[in-house]
Parts: sequence; C-alpha cells; structure tokens
Amino acid sequence: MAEFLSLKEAVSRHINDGDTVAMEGFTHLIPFAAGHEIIRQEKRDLTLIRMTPDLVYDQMIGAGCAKKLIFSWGGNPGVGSLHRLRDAVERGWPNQLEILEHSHAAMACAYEAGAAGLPLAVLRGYIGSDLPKVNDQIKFIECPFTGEKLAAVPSVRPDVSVIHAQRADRKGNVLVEGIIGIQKEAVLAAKRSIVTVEEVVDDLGASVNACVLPSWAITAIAEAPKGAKPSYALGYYDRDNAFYKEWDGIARDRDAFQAWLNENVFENGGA
Amino acid sequence: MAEFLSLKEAVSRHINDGDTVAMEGFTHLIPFAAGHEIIRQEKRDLTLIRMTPDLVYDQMIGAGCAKKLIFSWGGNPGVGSLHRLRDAVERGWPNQLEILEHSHAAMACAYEAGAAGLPLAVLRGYIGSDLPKVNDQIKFIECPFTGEKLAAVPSVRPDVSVIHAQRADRKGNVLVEGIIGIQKEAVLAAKRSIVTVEEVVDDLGASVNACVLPSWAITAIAEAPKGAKPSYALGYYDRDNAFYKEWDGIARDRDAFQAWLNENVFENGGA
Amino acid sequence: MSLEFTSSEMMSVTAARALNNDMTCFVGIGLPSEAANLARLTHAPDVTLIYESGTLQTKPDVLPLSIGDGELCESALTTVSVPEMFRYWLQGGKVSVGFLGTAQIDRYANINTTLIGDYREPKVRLPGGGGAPEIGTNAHEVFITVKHSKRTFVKDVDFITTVGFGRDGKARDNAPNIGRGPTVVITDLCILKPDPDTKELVVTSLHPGVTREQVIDATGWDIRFADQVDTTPEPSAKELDVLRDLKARTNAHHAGQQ
Amino acid sequence: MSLEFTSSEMMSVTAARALNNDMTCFVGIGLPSEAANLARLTHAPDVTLIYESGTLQTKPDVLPLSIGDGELCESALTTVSVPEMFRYWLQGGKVSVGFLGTAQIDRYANINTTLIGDYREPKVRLPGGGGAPEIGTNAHEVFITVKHSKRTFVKDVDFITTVGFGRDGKARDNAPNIGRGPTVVITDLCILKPDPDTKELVVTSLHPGVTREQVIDATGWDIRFADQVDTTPEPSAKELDVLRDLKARTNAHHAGQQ
Repeated sequence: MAEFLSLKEAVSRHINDGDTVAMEGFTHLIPFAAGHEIIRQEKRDLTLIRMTPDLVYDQMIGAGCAKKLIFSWGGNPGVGSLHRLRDAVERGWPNQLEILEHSHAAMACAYEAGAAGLPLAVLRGYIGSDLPKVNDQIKFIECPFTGEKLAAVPSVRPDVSVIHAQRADRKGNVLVEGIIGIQKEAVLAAKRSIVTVEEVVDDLGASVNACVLPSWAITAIAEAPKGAKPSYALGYYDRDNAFYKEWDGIARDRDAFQAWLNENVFENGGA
Repeated sequence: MAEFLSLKEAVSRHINDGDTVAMEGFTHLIPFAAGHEIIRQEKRDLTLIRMTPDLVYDQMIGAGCAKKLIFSWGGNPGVGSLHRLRDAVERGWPNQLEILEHSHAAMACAYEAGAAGLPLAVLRGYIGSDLPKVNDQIKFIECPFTGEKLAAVPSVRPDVSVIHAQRADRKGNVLVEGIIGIQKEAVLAAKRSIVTVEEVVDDLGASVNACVLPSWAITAIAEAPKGAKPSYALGYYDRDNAFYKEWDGIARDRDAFQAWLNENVFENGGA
Repeated sequence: MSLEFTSSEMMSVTAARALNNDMTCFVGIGLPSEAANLARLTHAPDVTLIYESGTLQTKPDVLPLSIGDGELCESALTTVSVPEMFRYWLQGGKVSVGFLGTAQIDRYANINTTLIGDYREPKVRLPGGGGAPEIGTNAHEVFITVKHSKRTFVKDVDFITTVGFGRDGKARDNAPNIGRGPTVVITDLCILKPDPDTKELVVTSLHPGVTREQVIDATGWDIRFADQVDTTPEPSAKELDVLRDLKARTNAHHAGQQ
Repeated sequence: MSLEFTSSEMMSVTAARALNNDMTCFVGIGLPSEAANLARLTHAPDVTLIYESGTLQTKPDVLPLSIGDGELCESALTTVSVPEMFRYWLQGGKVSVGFLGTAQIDRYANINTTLIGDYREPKVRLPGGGGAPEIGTNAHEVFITVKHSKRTFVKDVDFITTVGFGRDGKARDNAPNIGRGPTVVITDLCILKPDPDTKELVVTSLHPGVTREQVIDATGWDIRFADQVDTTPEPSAKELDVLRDLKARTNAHHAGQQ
C-alpha cells in the first residue's frame, strides 16, 4: 500500500544519489514540486529519464543533479531551447551531461514494455533515421513470421518514477485525468514510485474506465498543492505559459539562473 | 467516416464468405444481434476469432458459418461446455471445425499488436505449456538485450471486426464503457469494422479519458437495441445469466438447437 | 460444539484462509472466486481481487457467474482493457497470487484445462487455457483449488495447459522471470503442497474426518504424505454463515434474472 | 483588389490549404499547428487533428503553446495515453498526414531537428526527434512547412532525424510498410515537391511577388524548378481574417496567463 509522506520525506527516503529517475507528465501534470525538492536535497549523479525534459529537468540539470539524460525531445515547448540542458551538453556546466536520445515512439514503447514487465519494446520505427548510429541501445530484430526488420529498444525500468496527479483518496488510490501521457506506465515500470497530488479526498470521483493507480501499485504519496506549476493540472489550474516564455531569459544566463534557483527553490520553496 | 447502415445492410455489405471475422466483447457487450444476422444471411467458411467464443460463436458454429476458430477459452462461463463447438470439433457437425488455440495473454497481445500495426506480439508467455506443440503460430525469439527467450505470436488482423457498444453520436463516434475488453483493439486491428450500438444520441456524454472510437476509425454503425442480449450492456440491461444456464440444455441436443435457431434467429429475429 | 458442514464448504473455507490482506489475487472463475470473495468477506477485507476481464480491486456482493459480470465492474476501483490487464498487471509482476481451478492436475501440479485424450482426437474437449498459462508463470505464486477425484488427480496430465513444475518437476529450475508456481493445492479432502526438493505434491493436512485411504483412493498416483500431517482447522460458525449467505445471495441473483 | 499580407501569412494559408476534410492529421507544434487549425477554421471544418499528447480530434480555440495544452484536451473527442497514441493511432496506420516543421531540411527532404555540427561536439544542440522520426514513416504522407533560408535549406542535413528520401533519394524504395514520405514542402517563398523519379525537391509554385532568384538565394543547394512553375493563389480576405483573429486570440491568451 502507498505510504502518505511529506514530499521532503518521500524524496529523502526513496531517491538516492546515482538512481535512475523518471519524472513524467506530458506537458500536463509535470512534477515540479518534486523536482524542486530533489534540487533542495542536492541529489547527485542521477540518470534522468523523460520523453520531454521541459523546464523541470532544465532546472535539475542546471542545479547539478544529473549525470545522464535519456530523452526524446528536449526543448521549451513553443518557446525554444532548454538553455541549462544545452549548457551542460555543449559546455559541461555545471557538469558534463551524457545524453541518450530516442524518438517519442520508441520511448513510449519502452515505458509501455517496462510496465508490461518485458525486457524490450518492438516497434516499426527509426527507419532511415541517424538516431540508431548514435544510440547503441537501438537494435533491429527480424519478425519470425514475416521477416520484416523491426526496431527494438530496451524497456524503461527506472529505480524511481515520480509523477503528479490530481488527487488521491485516503487509501492511497490515485486519479490521473486529462492528458495522461505516460504516467501510468512510468509508475508501473519503476521499482519505486512517488506520486504528488493536488489534494487527498474521500472519494476520487473517477468514472468507470478512468486512469486510476491502485494504492498497492504506488510506493509513496505526498500532498503537493500546485505541485505541477508552471505546468498545469486539469480541473485545478492552467498552464502558466507566460512563465514558460519568461524562463527563456532566466535560463540563458548562468547567474540569472542561479539567482532564480536560490530565490525560488532554495529560499522560498519546500514545506 | 462511419456509415450508418441497418444491421442487415452492414453484414451483407461488409462480411463475405471466407472472411476472417473477429467478434469481441469480453462477457460484456457481446454482439449477439450481429451474430444472428450473420447466421440469417448464411455466411459460410468464416475464420472466427474470439478470446472467449461464448454462446454467440456456439450458435454461429452450430449454424454452419465457421470453418476455423481461433480462440483462447471456449466455454459457457460458469456453466460448462459449448456443446455446439464441441460437436463440431469432436464429431464434425454440421461441419468439421479447425481450431487454433492460444492463451488469453497471447491473444490479448496479438490484438494489441494488430491495433498497433505490428506483424507480431512479444510476450513472456507459454513457458512450460504444451500449447506451442499444437499451435505452430507460437514461436520464440531471443531478446537482443538480455538474451531472454520470449514467446512471439502473429498479430490479429481480421478482415472484419464486429463489436457492440453503448452508443454512437450522430457523427458516428462510439462510446464503449465498463468492461471494455479488447473491443478497441479489435476494431483498430481490422480492415473493416461494424459497430452495433444500443442507441444513437446527440452527445456521447463521455468523460475525458473514456474509451471512444472516432467515426473515422469505424466502417459501419448499426443501431441494434438490446443487441448484446443475453450478454449485457452496462447502463442499459443486465446479463441474462438464466439464459446462459438454459443454453446448456438447448445446445446439448442438435434438434433442440435447430428448433431454437429457427424460432429465435430465422423466424423471429432480424429487423 | 462441532458444526455441521459439507466437504465443499470445508474446501472453500480452507482455500479462503490461504489469502490475506496483503495479497493481490488474480481470481479464476468458480471455486477460486468463491474462496477469494469469502476471504474478502471474512478475515481479509482488504485483499485485492483482480479478474481477467479487467476489473481491478473488485468487491462483488454476489459471486459472478462469468468472469465479466456487471457486478465486477461496478464494484471495482477501476476497469482496464484486457490487454492492459494481461500486460501491465499480470505480466508486469503486480499479481502476488494466481488462484486457479482445473479439470486435471498431476503429481507435479501441472494443470490441464484443454482436453482429455489426444489433442487431434479428443475424448473430451475442455474450454482451454484462458488466462491460466500466464497466470501460472507470471503470478508470484499460484494457489489451486479443485475437488479431489481419481479423474482429476492423475499421474500425468494429458496436456499441460499451465505448467506447475513440468513433467519432471524441474520446469522452473533456473528459468528466468518465472513465479514460484503452485505453492498449495486445496481440495475437499486435504491440503497438498509441493515437496521442496522433488516438487511432487504431498499431503500436508487432512480435513477433519478424512482418512488417508480416502485420499489415496481419490488420487491417480501413489500419493505421498508429509512426515507430519496436520488436521485442517474446521470452519468457524462465522465463516460458514458468510459462505452460505454469499451462495444464497448468488443463487437468488442469477436465478432471478430472465 | 490585392490584399496586404506578409510572407508568413502566405505560408500559413498555403499550408492550411494542403489539408482537407477527409484527412486525419498528426500535427506538430508551431507552424504546422497554425496551418492545421487555420484549415479547420476555414475550408476544412471536419479535418481531424491529432497531437502527440494523446488528444484525438481536437478543436482548440487558441493555438496551443505546447503540444499538451489544456485547451487541446478539453476540446478533444477523447484523450488517450501517449503509448496508445504512438502505437494504435500513428503506427497503426490511422494517420493520413503527418504535418511537420523542422530546423534543417535537405534536397531529399530529410529533416534534422537534432543538432548542427557533429553529434558528439554539436555547434548547436536542437530539441531532438520527438514524434517526427515515426511520423515521417508511419503517416501515409508528410507535409512540411518551414521558413526558407540558406541555413535551413541545406544540401545535406547534418543529421537525419527523420528520413525524407534518404541520402540518395532511394530510402523508401522497396521498404515495406512505409508511408509515401514528404509530398509537399511549403515555405514563405514557394511550394516544393519531390521529383517523382529522383525525389529531389523542386519548386512547383512561387508565392505572389517572389522571384526565382529569391528562392535560389535562400536555398543551400542548386535548386531546380519544375517545367511549369505556378503562382500560388493569394490568401483570401476570409483566410487572412481568420488567421489574424486566431493569432490575436492566441497571443492574448498566452500573455494573459501569469
């Protein structure tokens, strides 16, 4: 059964230096509060997995938490680059960042395979692309029925997955609603999981086929209202698109970034 | 876009003798009305695919529609055997029925792979089972990353899939709710699809992540109220468990079966 | 103050007791379903029951006749698709116990639900594997409940639908990513468990009033008994009450439908 | 009665016109999204728009800034998981048109959104492939819209993120289960299409007022022109109105959020 913990306690207990960590949320429900807690606790040498790194990983990479990034699209959506990510890849600041790069389809399939307990995902993918030349984790197999060549990638099986969701009930069952992305797969594929939620309620109010994660499939739950800001939580608050644009200026400059981090994460964040 | 047709027209136009036909609905929403229409139109030499053949295929097999059955569990749930299926397999009445037998996990994965446009499904399955000895469609592949031996089965890609659903809106979008089984996969895996619905409405009333099939992914829609009876439609009517029990007596005897078929399908059925 | 109970009731109660609150149980229809829900309604209110129709954490008020009755869905935490059920929940390793019935079982706990006789010319055609082949290998362990008879308990099953420990008891040795397999078999006469070394099923407990001879007569191989054979505790009055209520509710429900 | 319009507007309107009501379009963010929604708000009200965030048949009132804005979900017919989107809908062959932008494109319509320079020592690191590599091969055909410049239109892309027709134009020849690939490229200067034989992009239509020299100067290879080069029809007043309204609504919406 999921254990209700403070976010501080959940991160402290379940995320270790050197862990492989997947923090998911496809534009929607990005676990920013958890990312900031990881920064505050100065976790180091993490292998970060995420289809769309987004600002949360830009911040964590800039803060020095990551040694490796596995991803499929690393930008500030609709705005431009992730400057902290680029600074780490191109100039090794604050430390060198190794990258392993996939397509969305391959990563989605790899999470799906991880949730499904399989060692690999098979897809009709990467045809003609140079990505297999720079990612040795992409292989090709032959279909034993048709002879067709199909791409294969190892499944994603993180040490810890972290997601944000709308709400949990008091037994620890969690509802994810709207753009559900890859969250269910991330949690089910991981050895441990932390779910932050907007609120804990008596009744989830879930429809019959809603995306509900049972308590016994989750390690820890932490209440974190507005825990996805500047991303959004359908039914709770909107995406702060203005901040996403503003981030471009903050992240371009190392000093501006560090000032922002101090003010917003180290000094004024946390519970 | 889906075309609204009478059930008679939909079956006549889209199901041909010799076709491979998948009629799905996992206990819930079994397309009985469509099955009866197929019997009335005396379709022949069908390869029938279905995880749980159930009464609908017992009736179709007894009526002589099928030459082959691909399945994973062929019984009257909670009651006993499918006597028409057994009569066809064991004694060739009314004609010999070839069978190809899987496990549920393999068939579920095979439908999933069919919907996903893949030629095969890979699963951790069939270990130690004799089924691979009697089904030459079960092969084993080696994971290129771990060396693990994994089962592989060809994906299911029927000529036609037939499902029953709660409702369609006037544009032909369809809502399936409750035990959704393998219906979405069956429709998406097939070249053509027929969906019967309890009713056509202005607004589906679907929640945000509901199982909705868009009109453009469906070939034909036919209104067929009570079209799943004696199976059930959540929100509309209950499973007629008493009839499932009664069927055991009807189907045990060829004459009783034929009398039932004449009275309930040929004489009194249809639109 | 001995209570009156049937051997079927003894079986159901004993099977129910095998489950506890911490388990996530993938439930087969019939006897396993009866036992699992009895457990939920007595000592294990928080046991998680999963049916292959996609109903996660369901709490039916009456026993389902089929694996996909409406009651299962309406009382479930959520209902997922069948591929998701088999891929994420079963194959994904989230099921601690697979609870199965069977038509035939052999000394190595291999299960046959496919057919009696030869595959191409069956004497009796049974329903087939359903979910069992992968429940048997992907669940962390497997409980089996089945009525004891010579027709059912055979030396070697005609067909291995679902592997127990294989033809030689060694099928799981060194196999990667496979569950422990059958850890207990509960019948209307006794409890059997695999010998830790040979994996052959041995009787570890006799139900009250049952003799060794009865078990020997109802078993199609030279059945062995553990060094110490216990007597299975009798059902309690509460267990019997709950079981009988459940069955009465169930019968009334299914008969009442037209 | 010639209207005033910018080259960007010309590009968006022309790109929008490539779509029709019967298409199911997998929409990339940015220019493709603008064009696709313009099509939906003008001549193709029933065009089906799909975004990789899982939003099926969405009808946003303002343009999304990201691929997963709430607006997309709230106005969609339904929203599915990301694995389902890529597996069932894209790889399953349900997408007729993949509509992509790019940072670099070469004469064989190969697309680079990964990086400029060498992979291990990039001059400029770009966001990466995202959905494009499989959109490019699994969609029945691909439309590309991108601003014309020498930096963007290069003879050979530094990195093939998403295959057009490969380094030699033959990547799709005899490849099983692959879409037709890029069938049209729409820029702010012209329309290009692959030569039916060599698959090299050739200019088939110049936008009003654009000269061949402008296109030649903005292209990093020795660009060819079709035997007959058309003049692209101008935007209509209605198209311009709808486009400007859409952009104004969008700007107000995204700026207004804090």
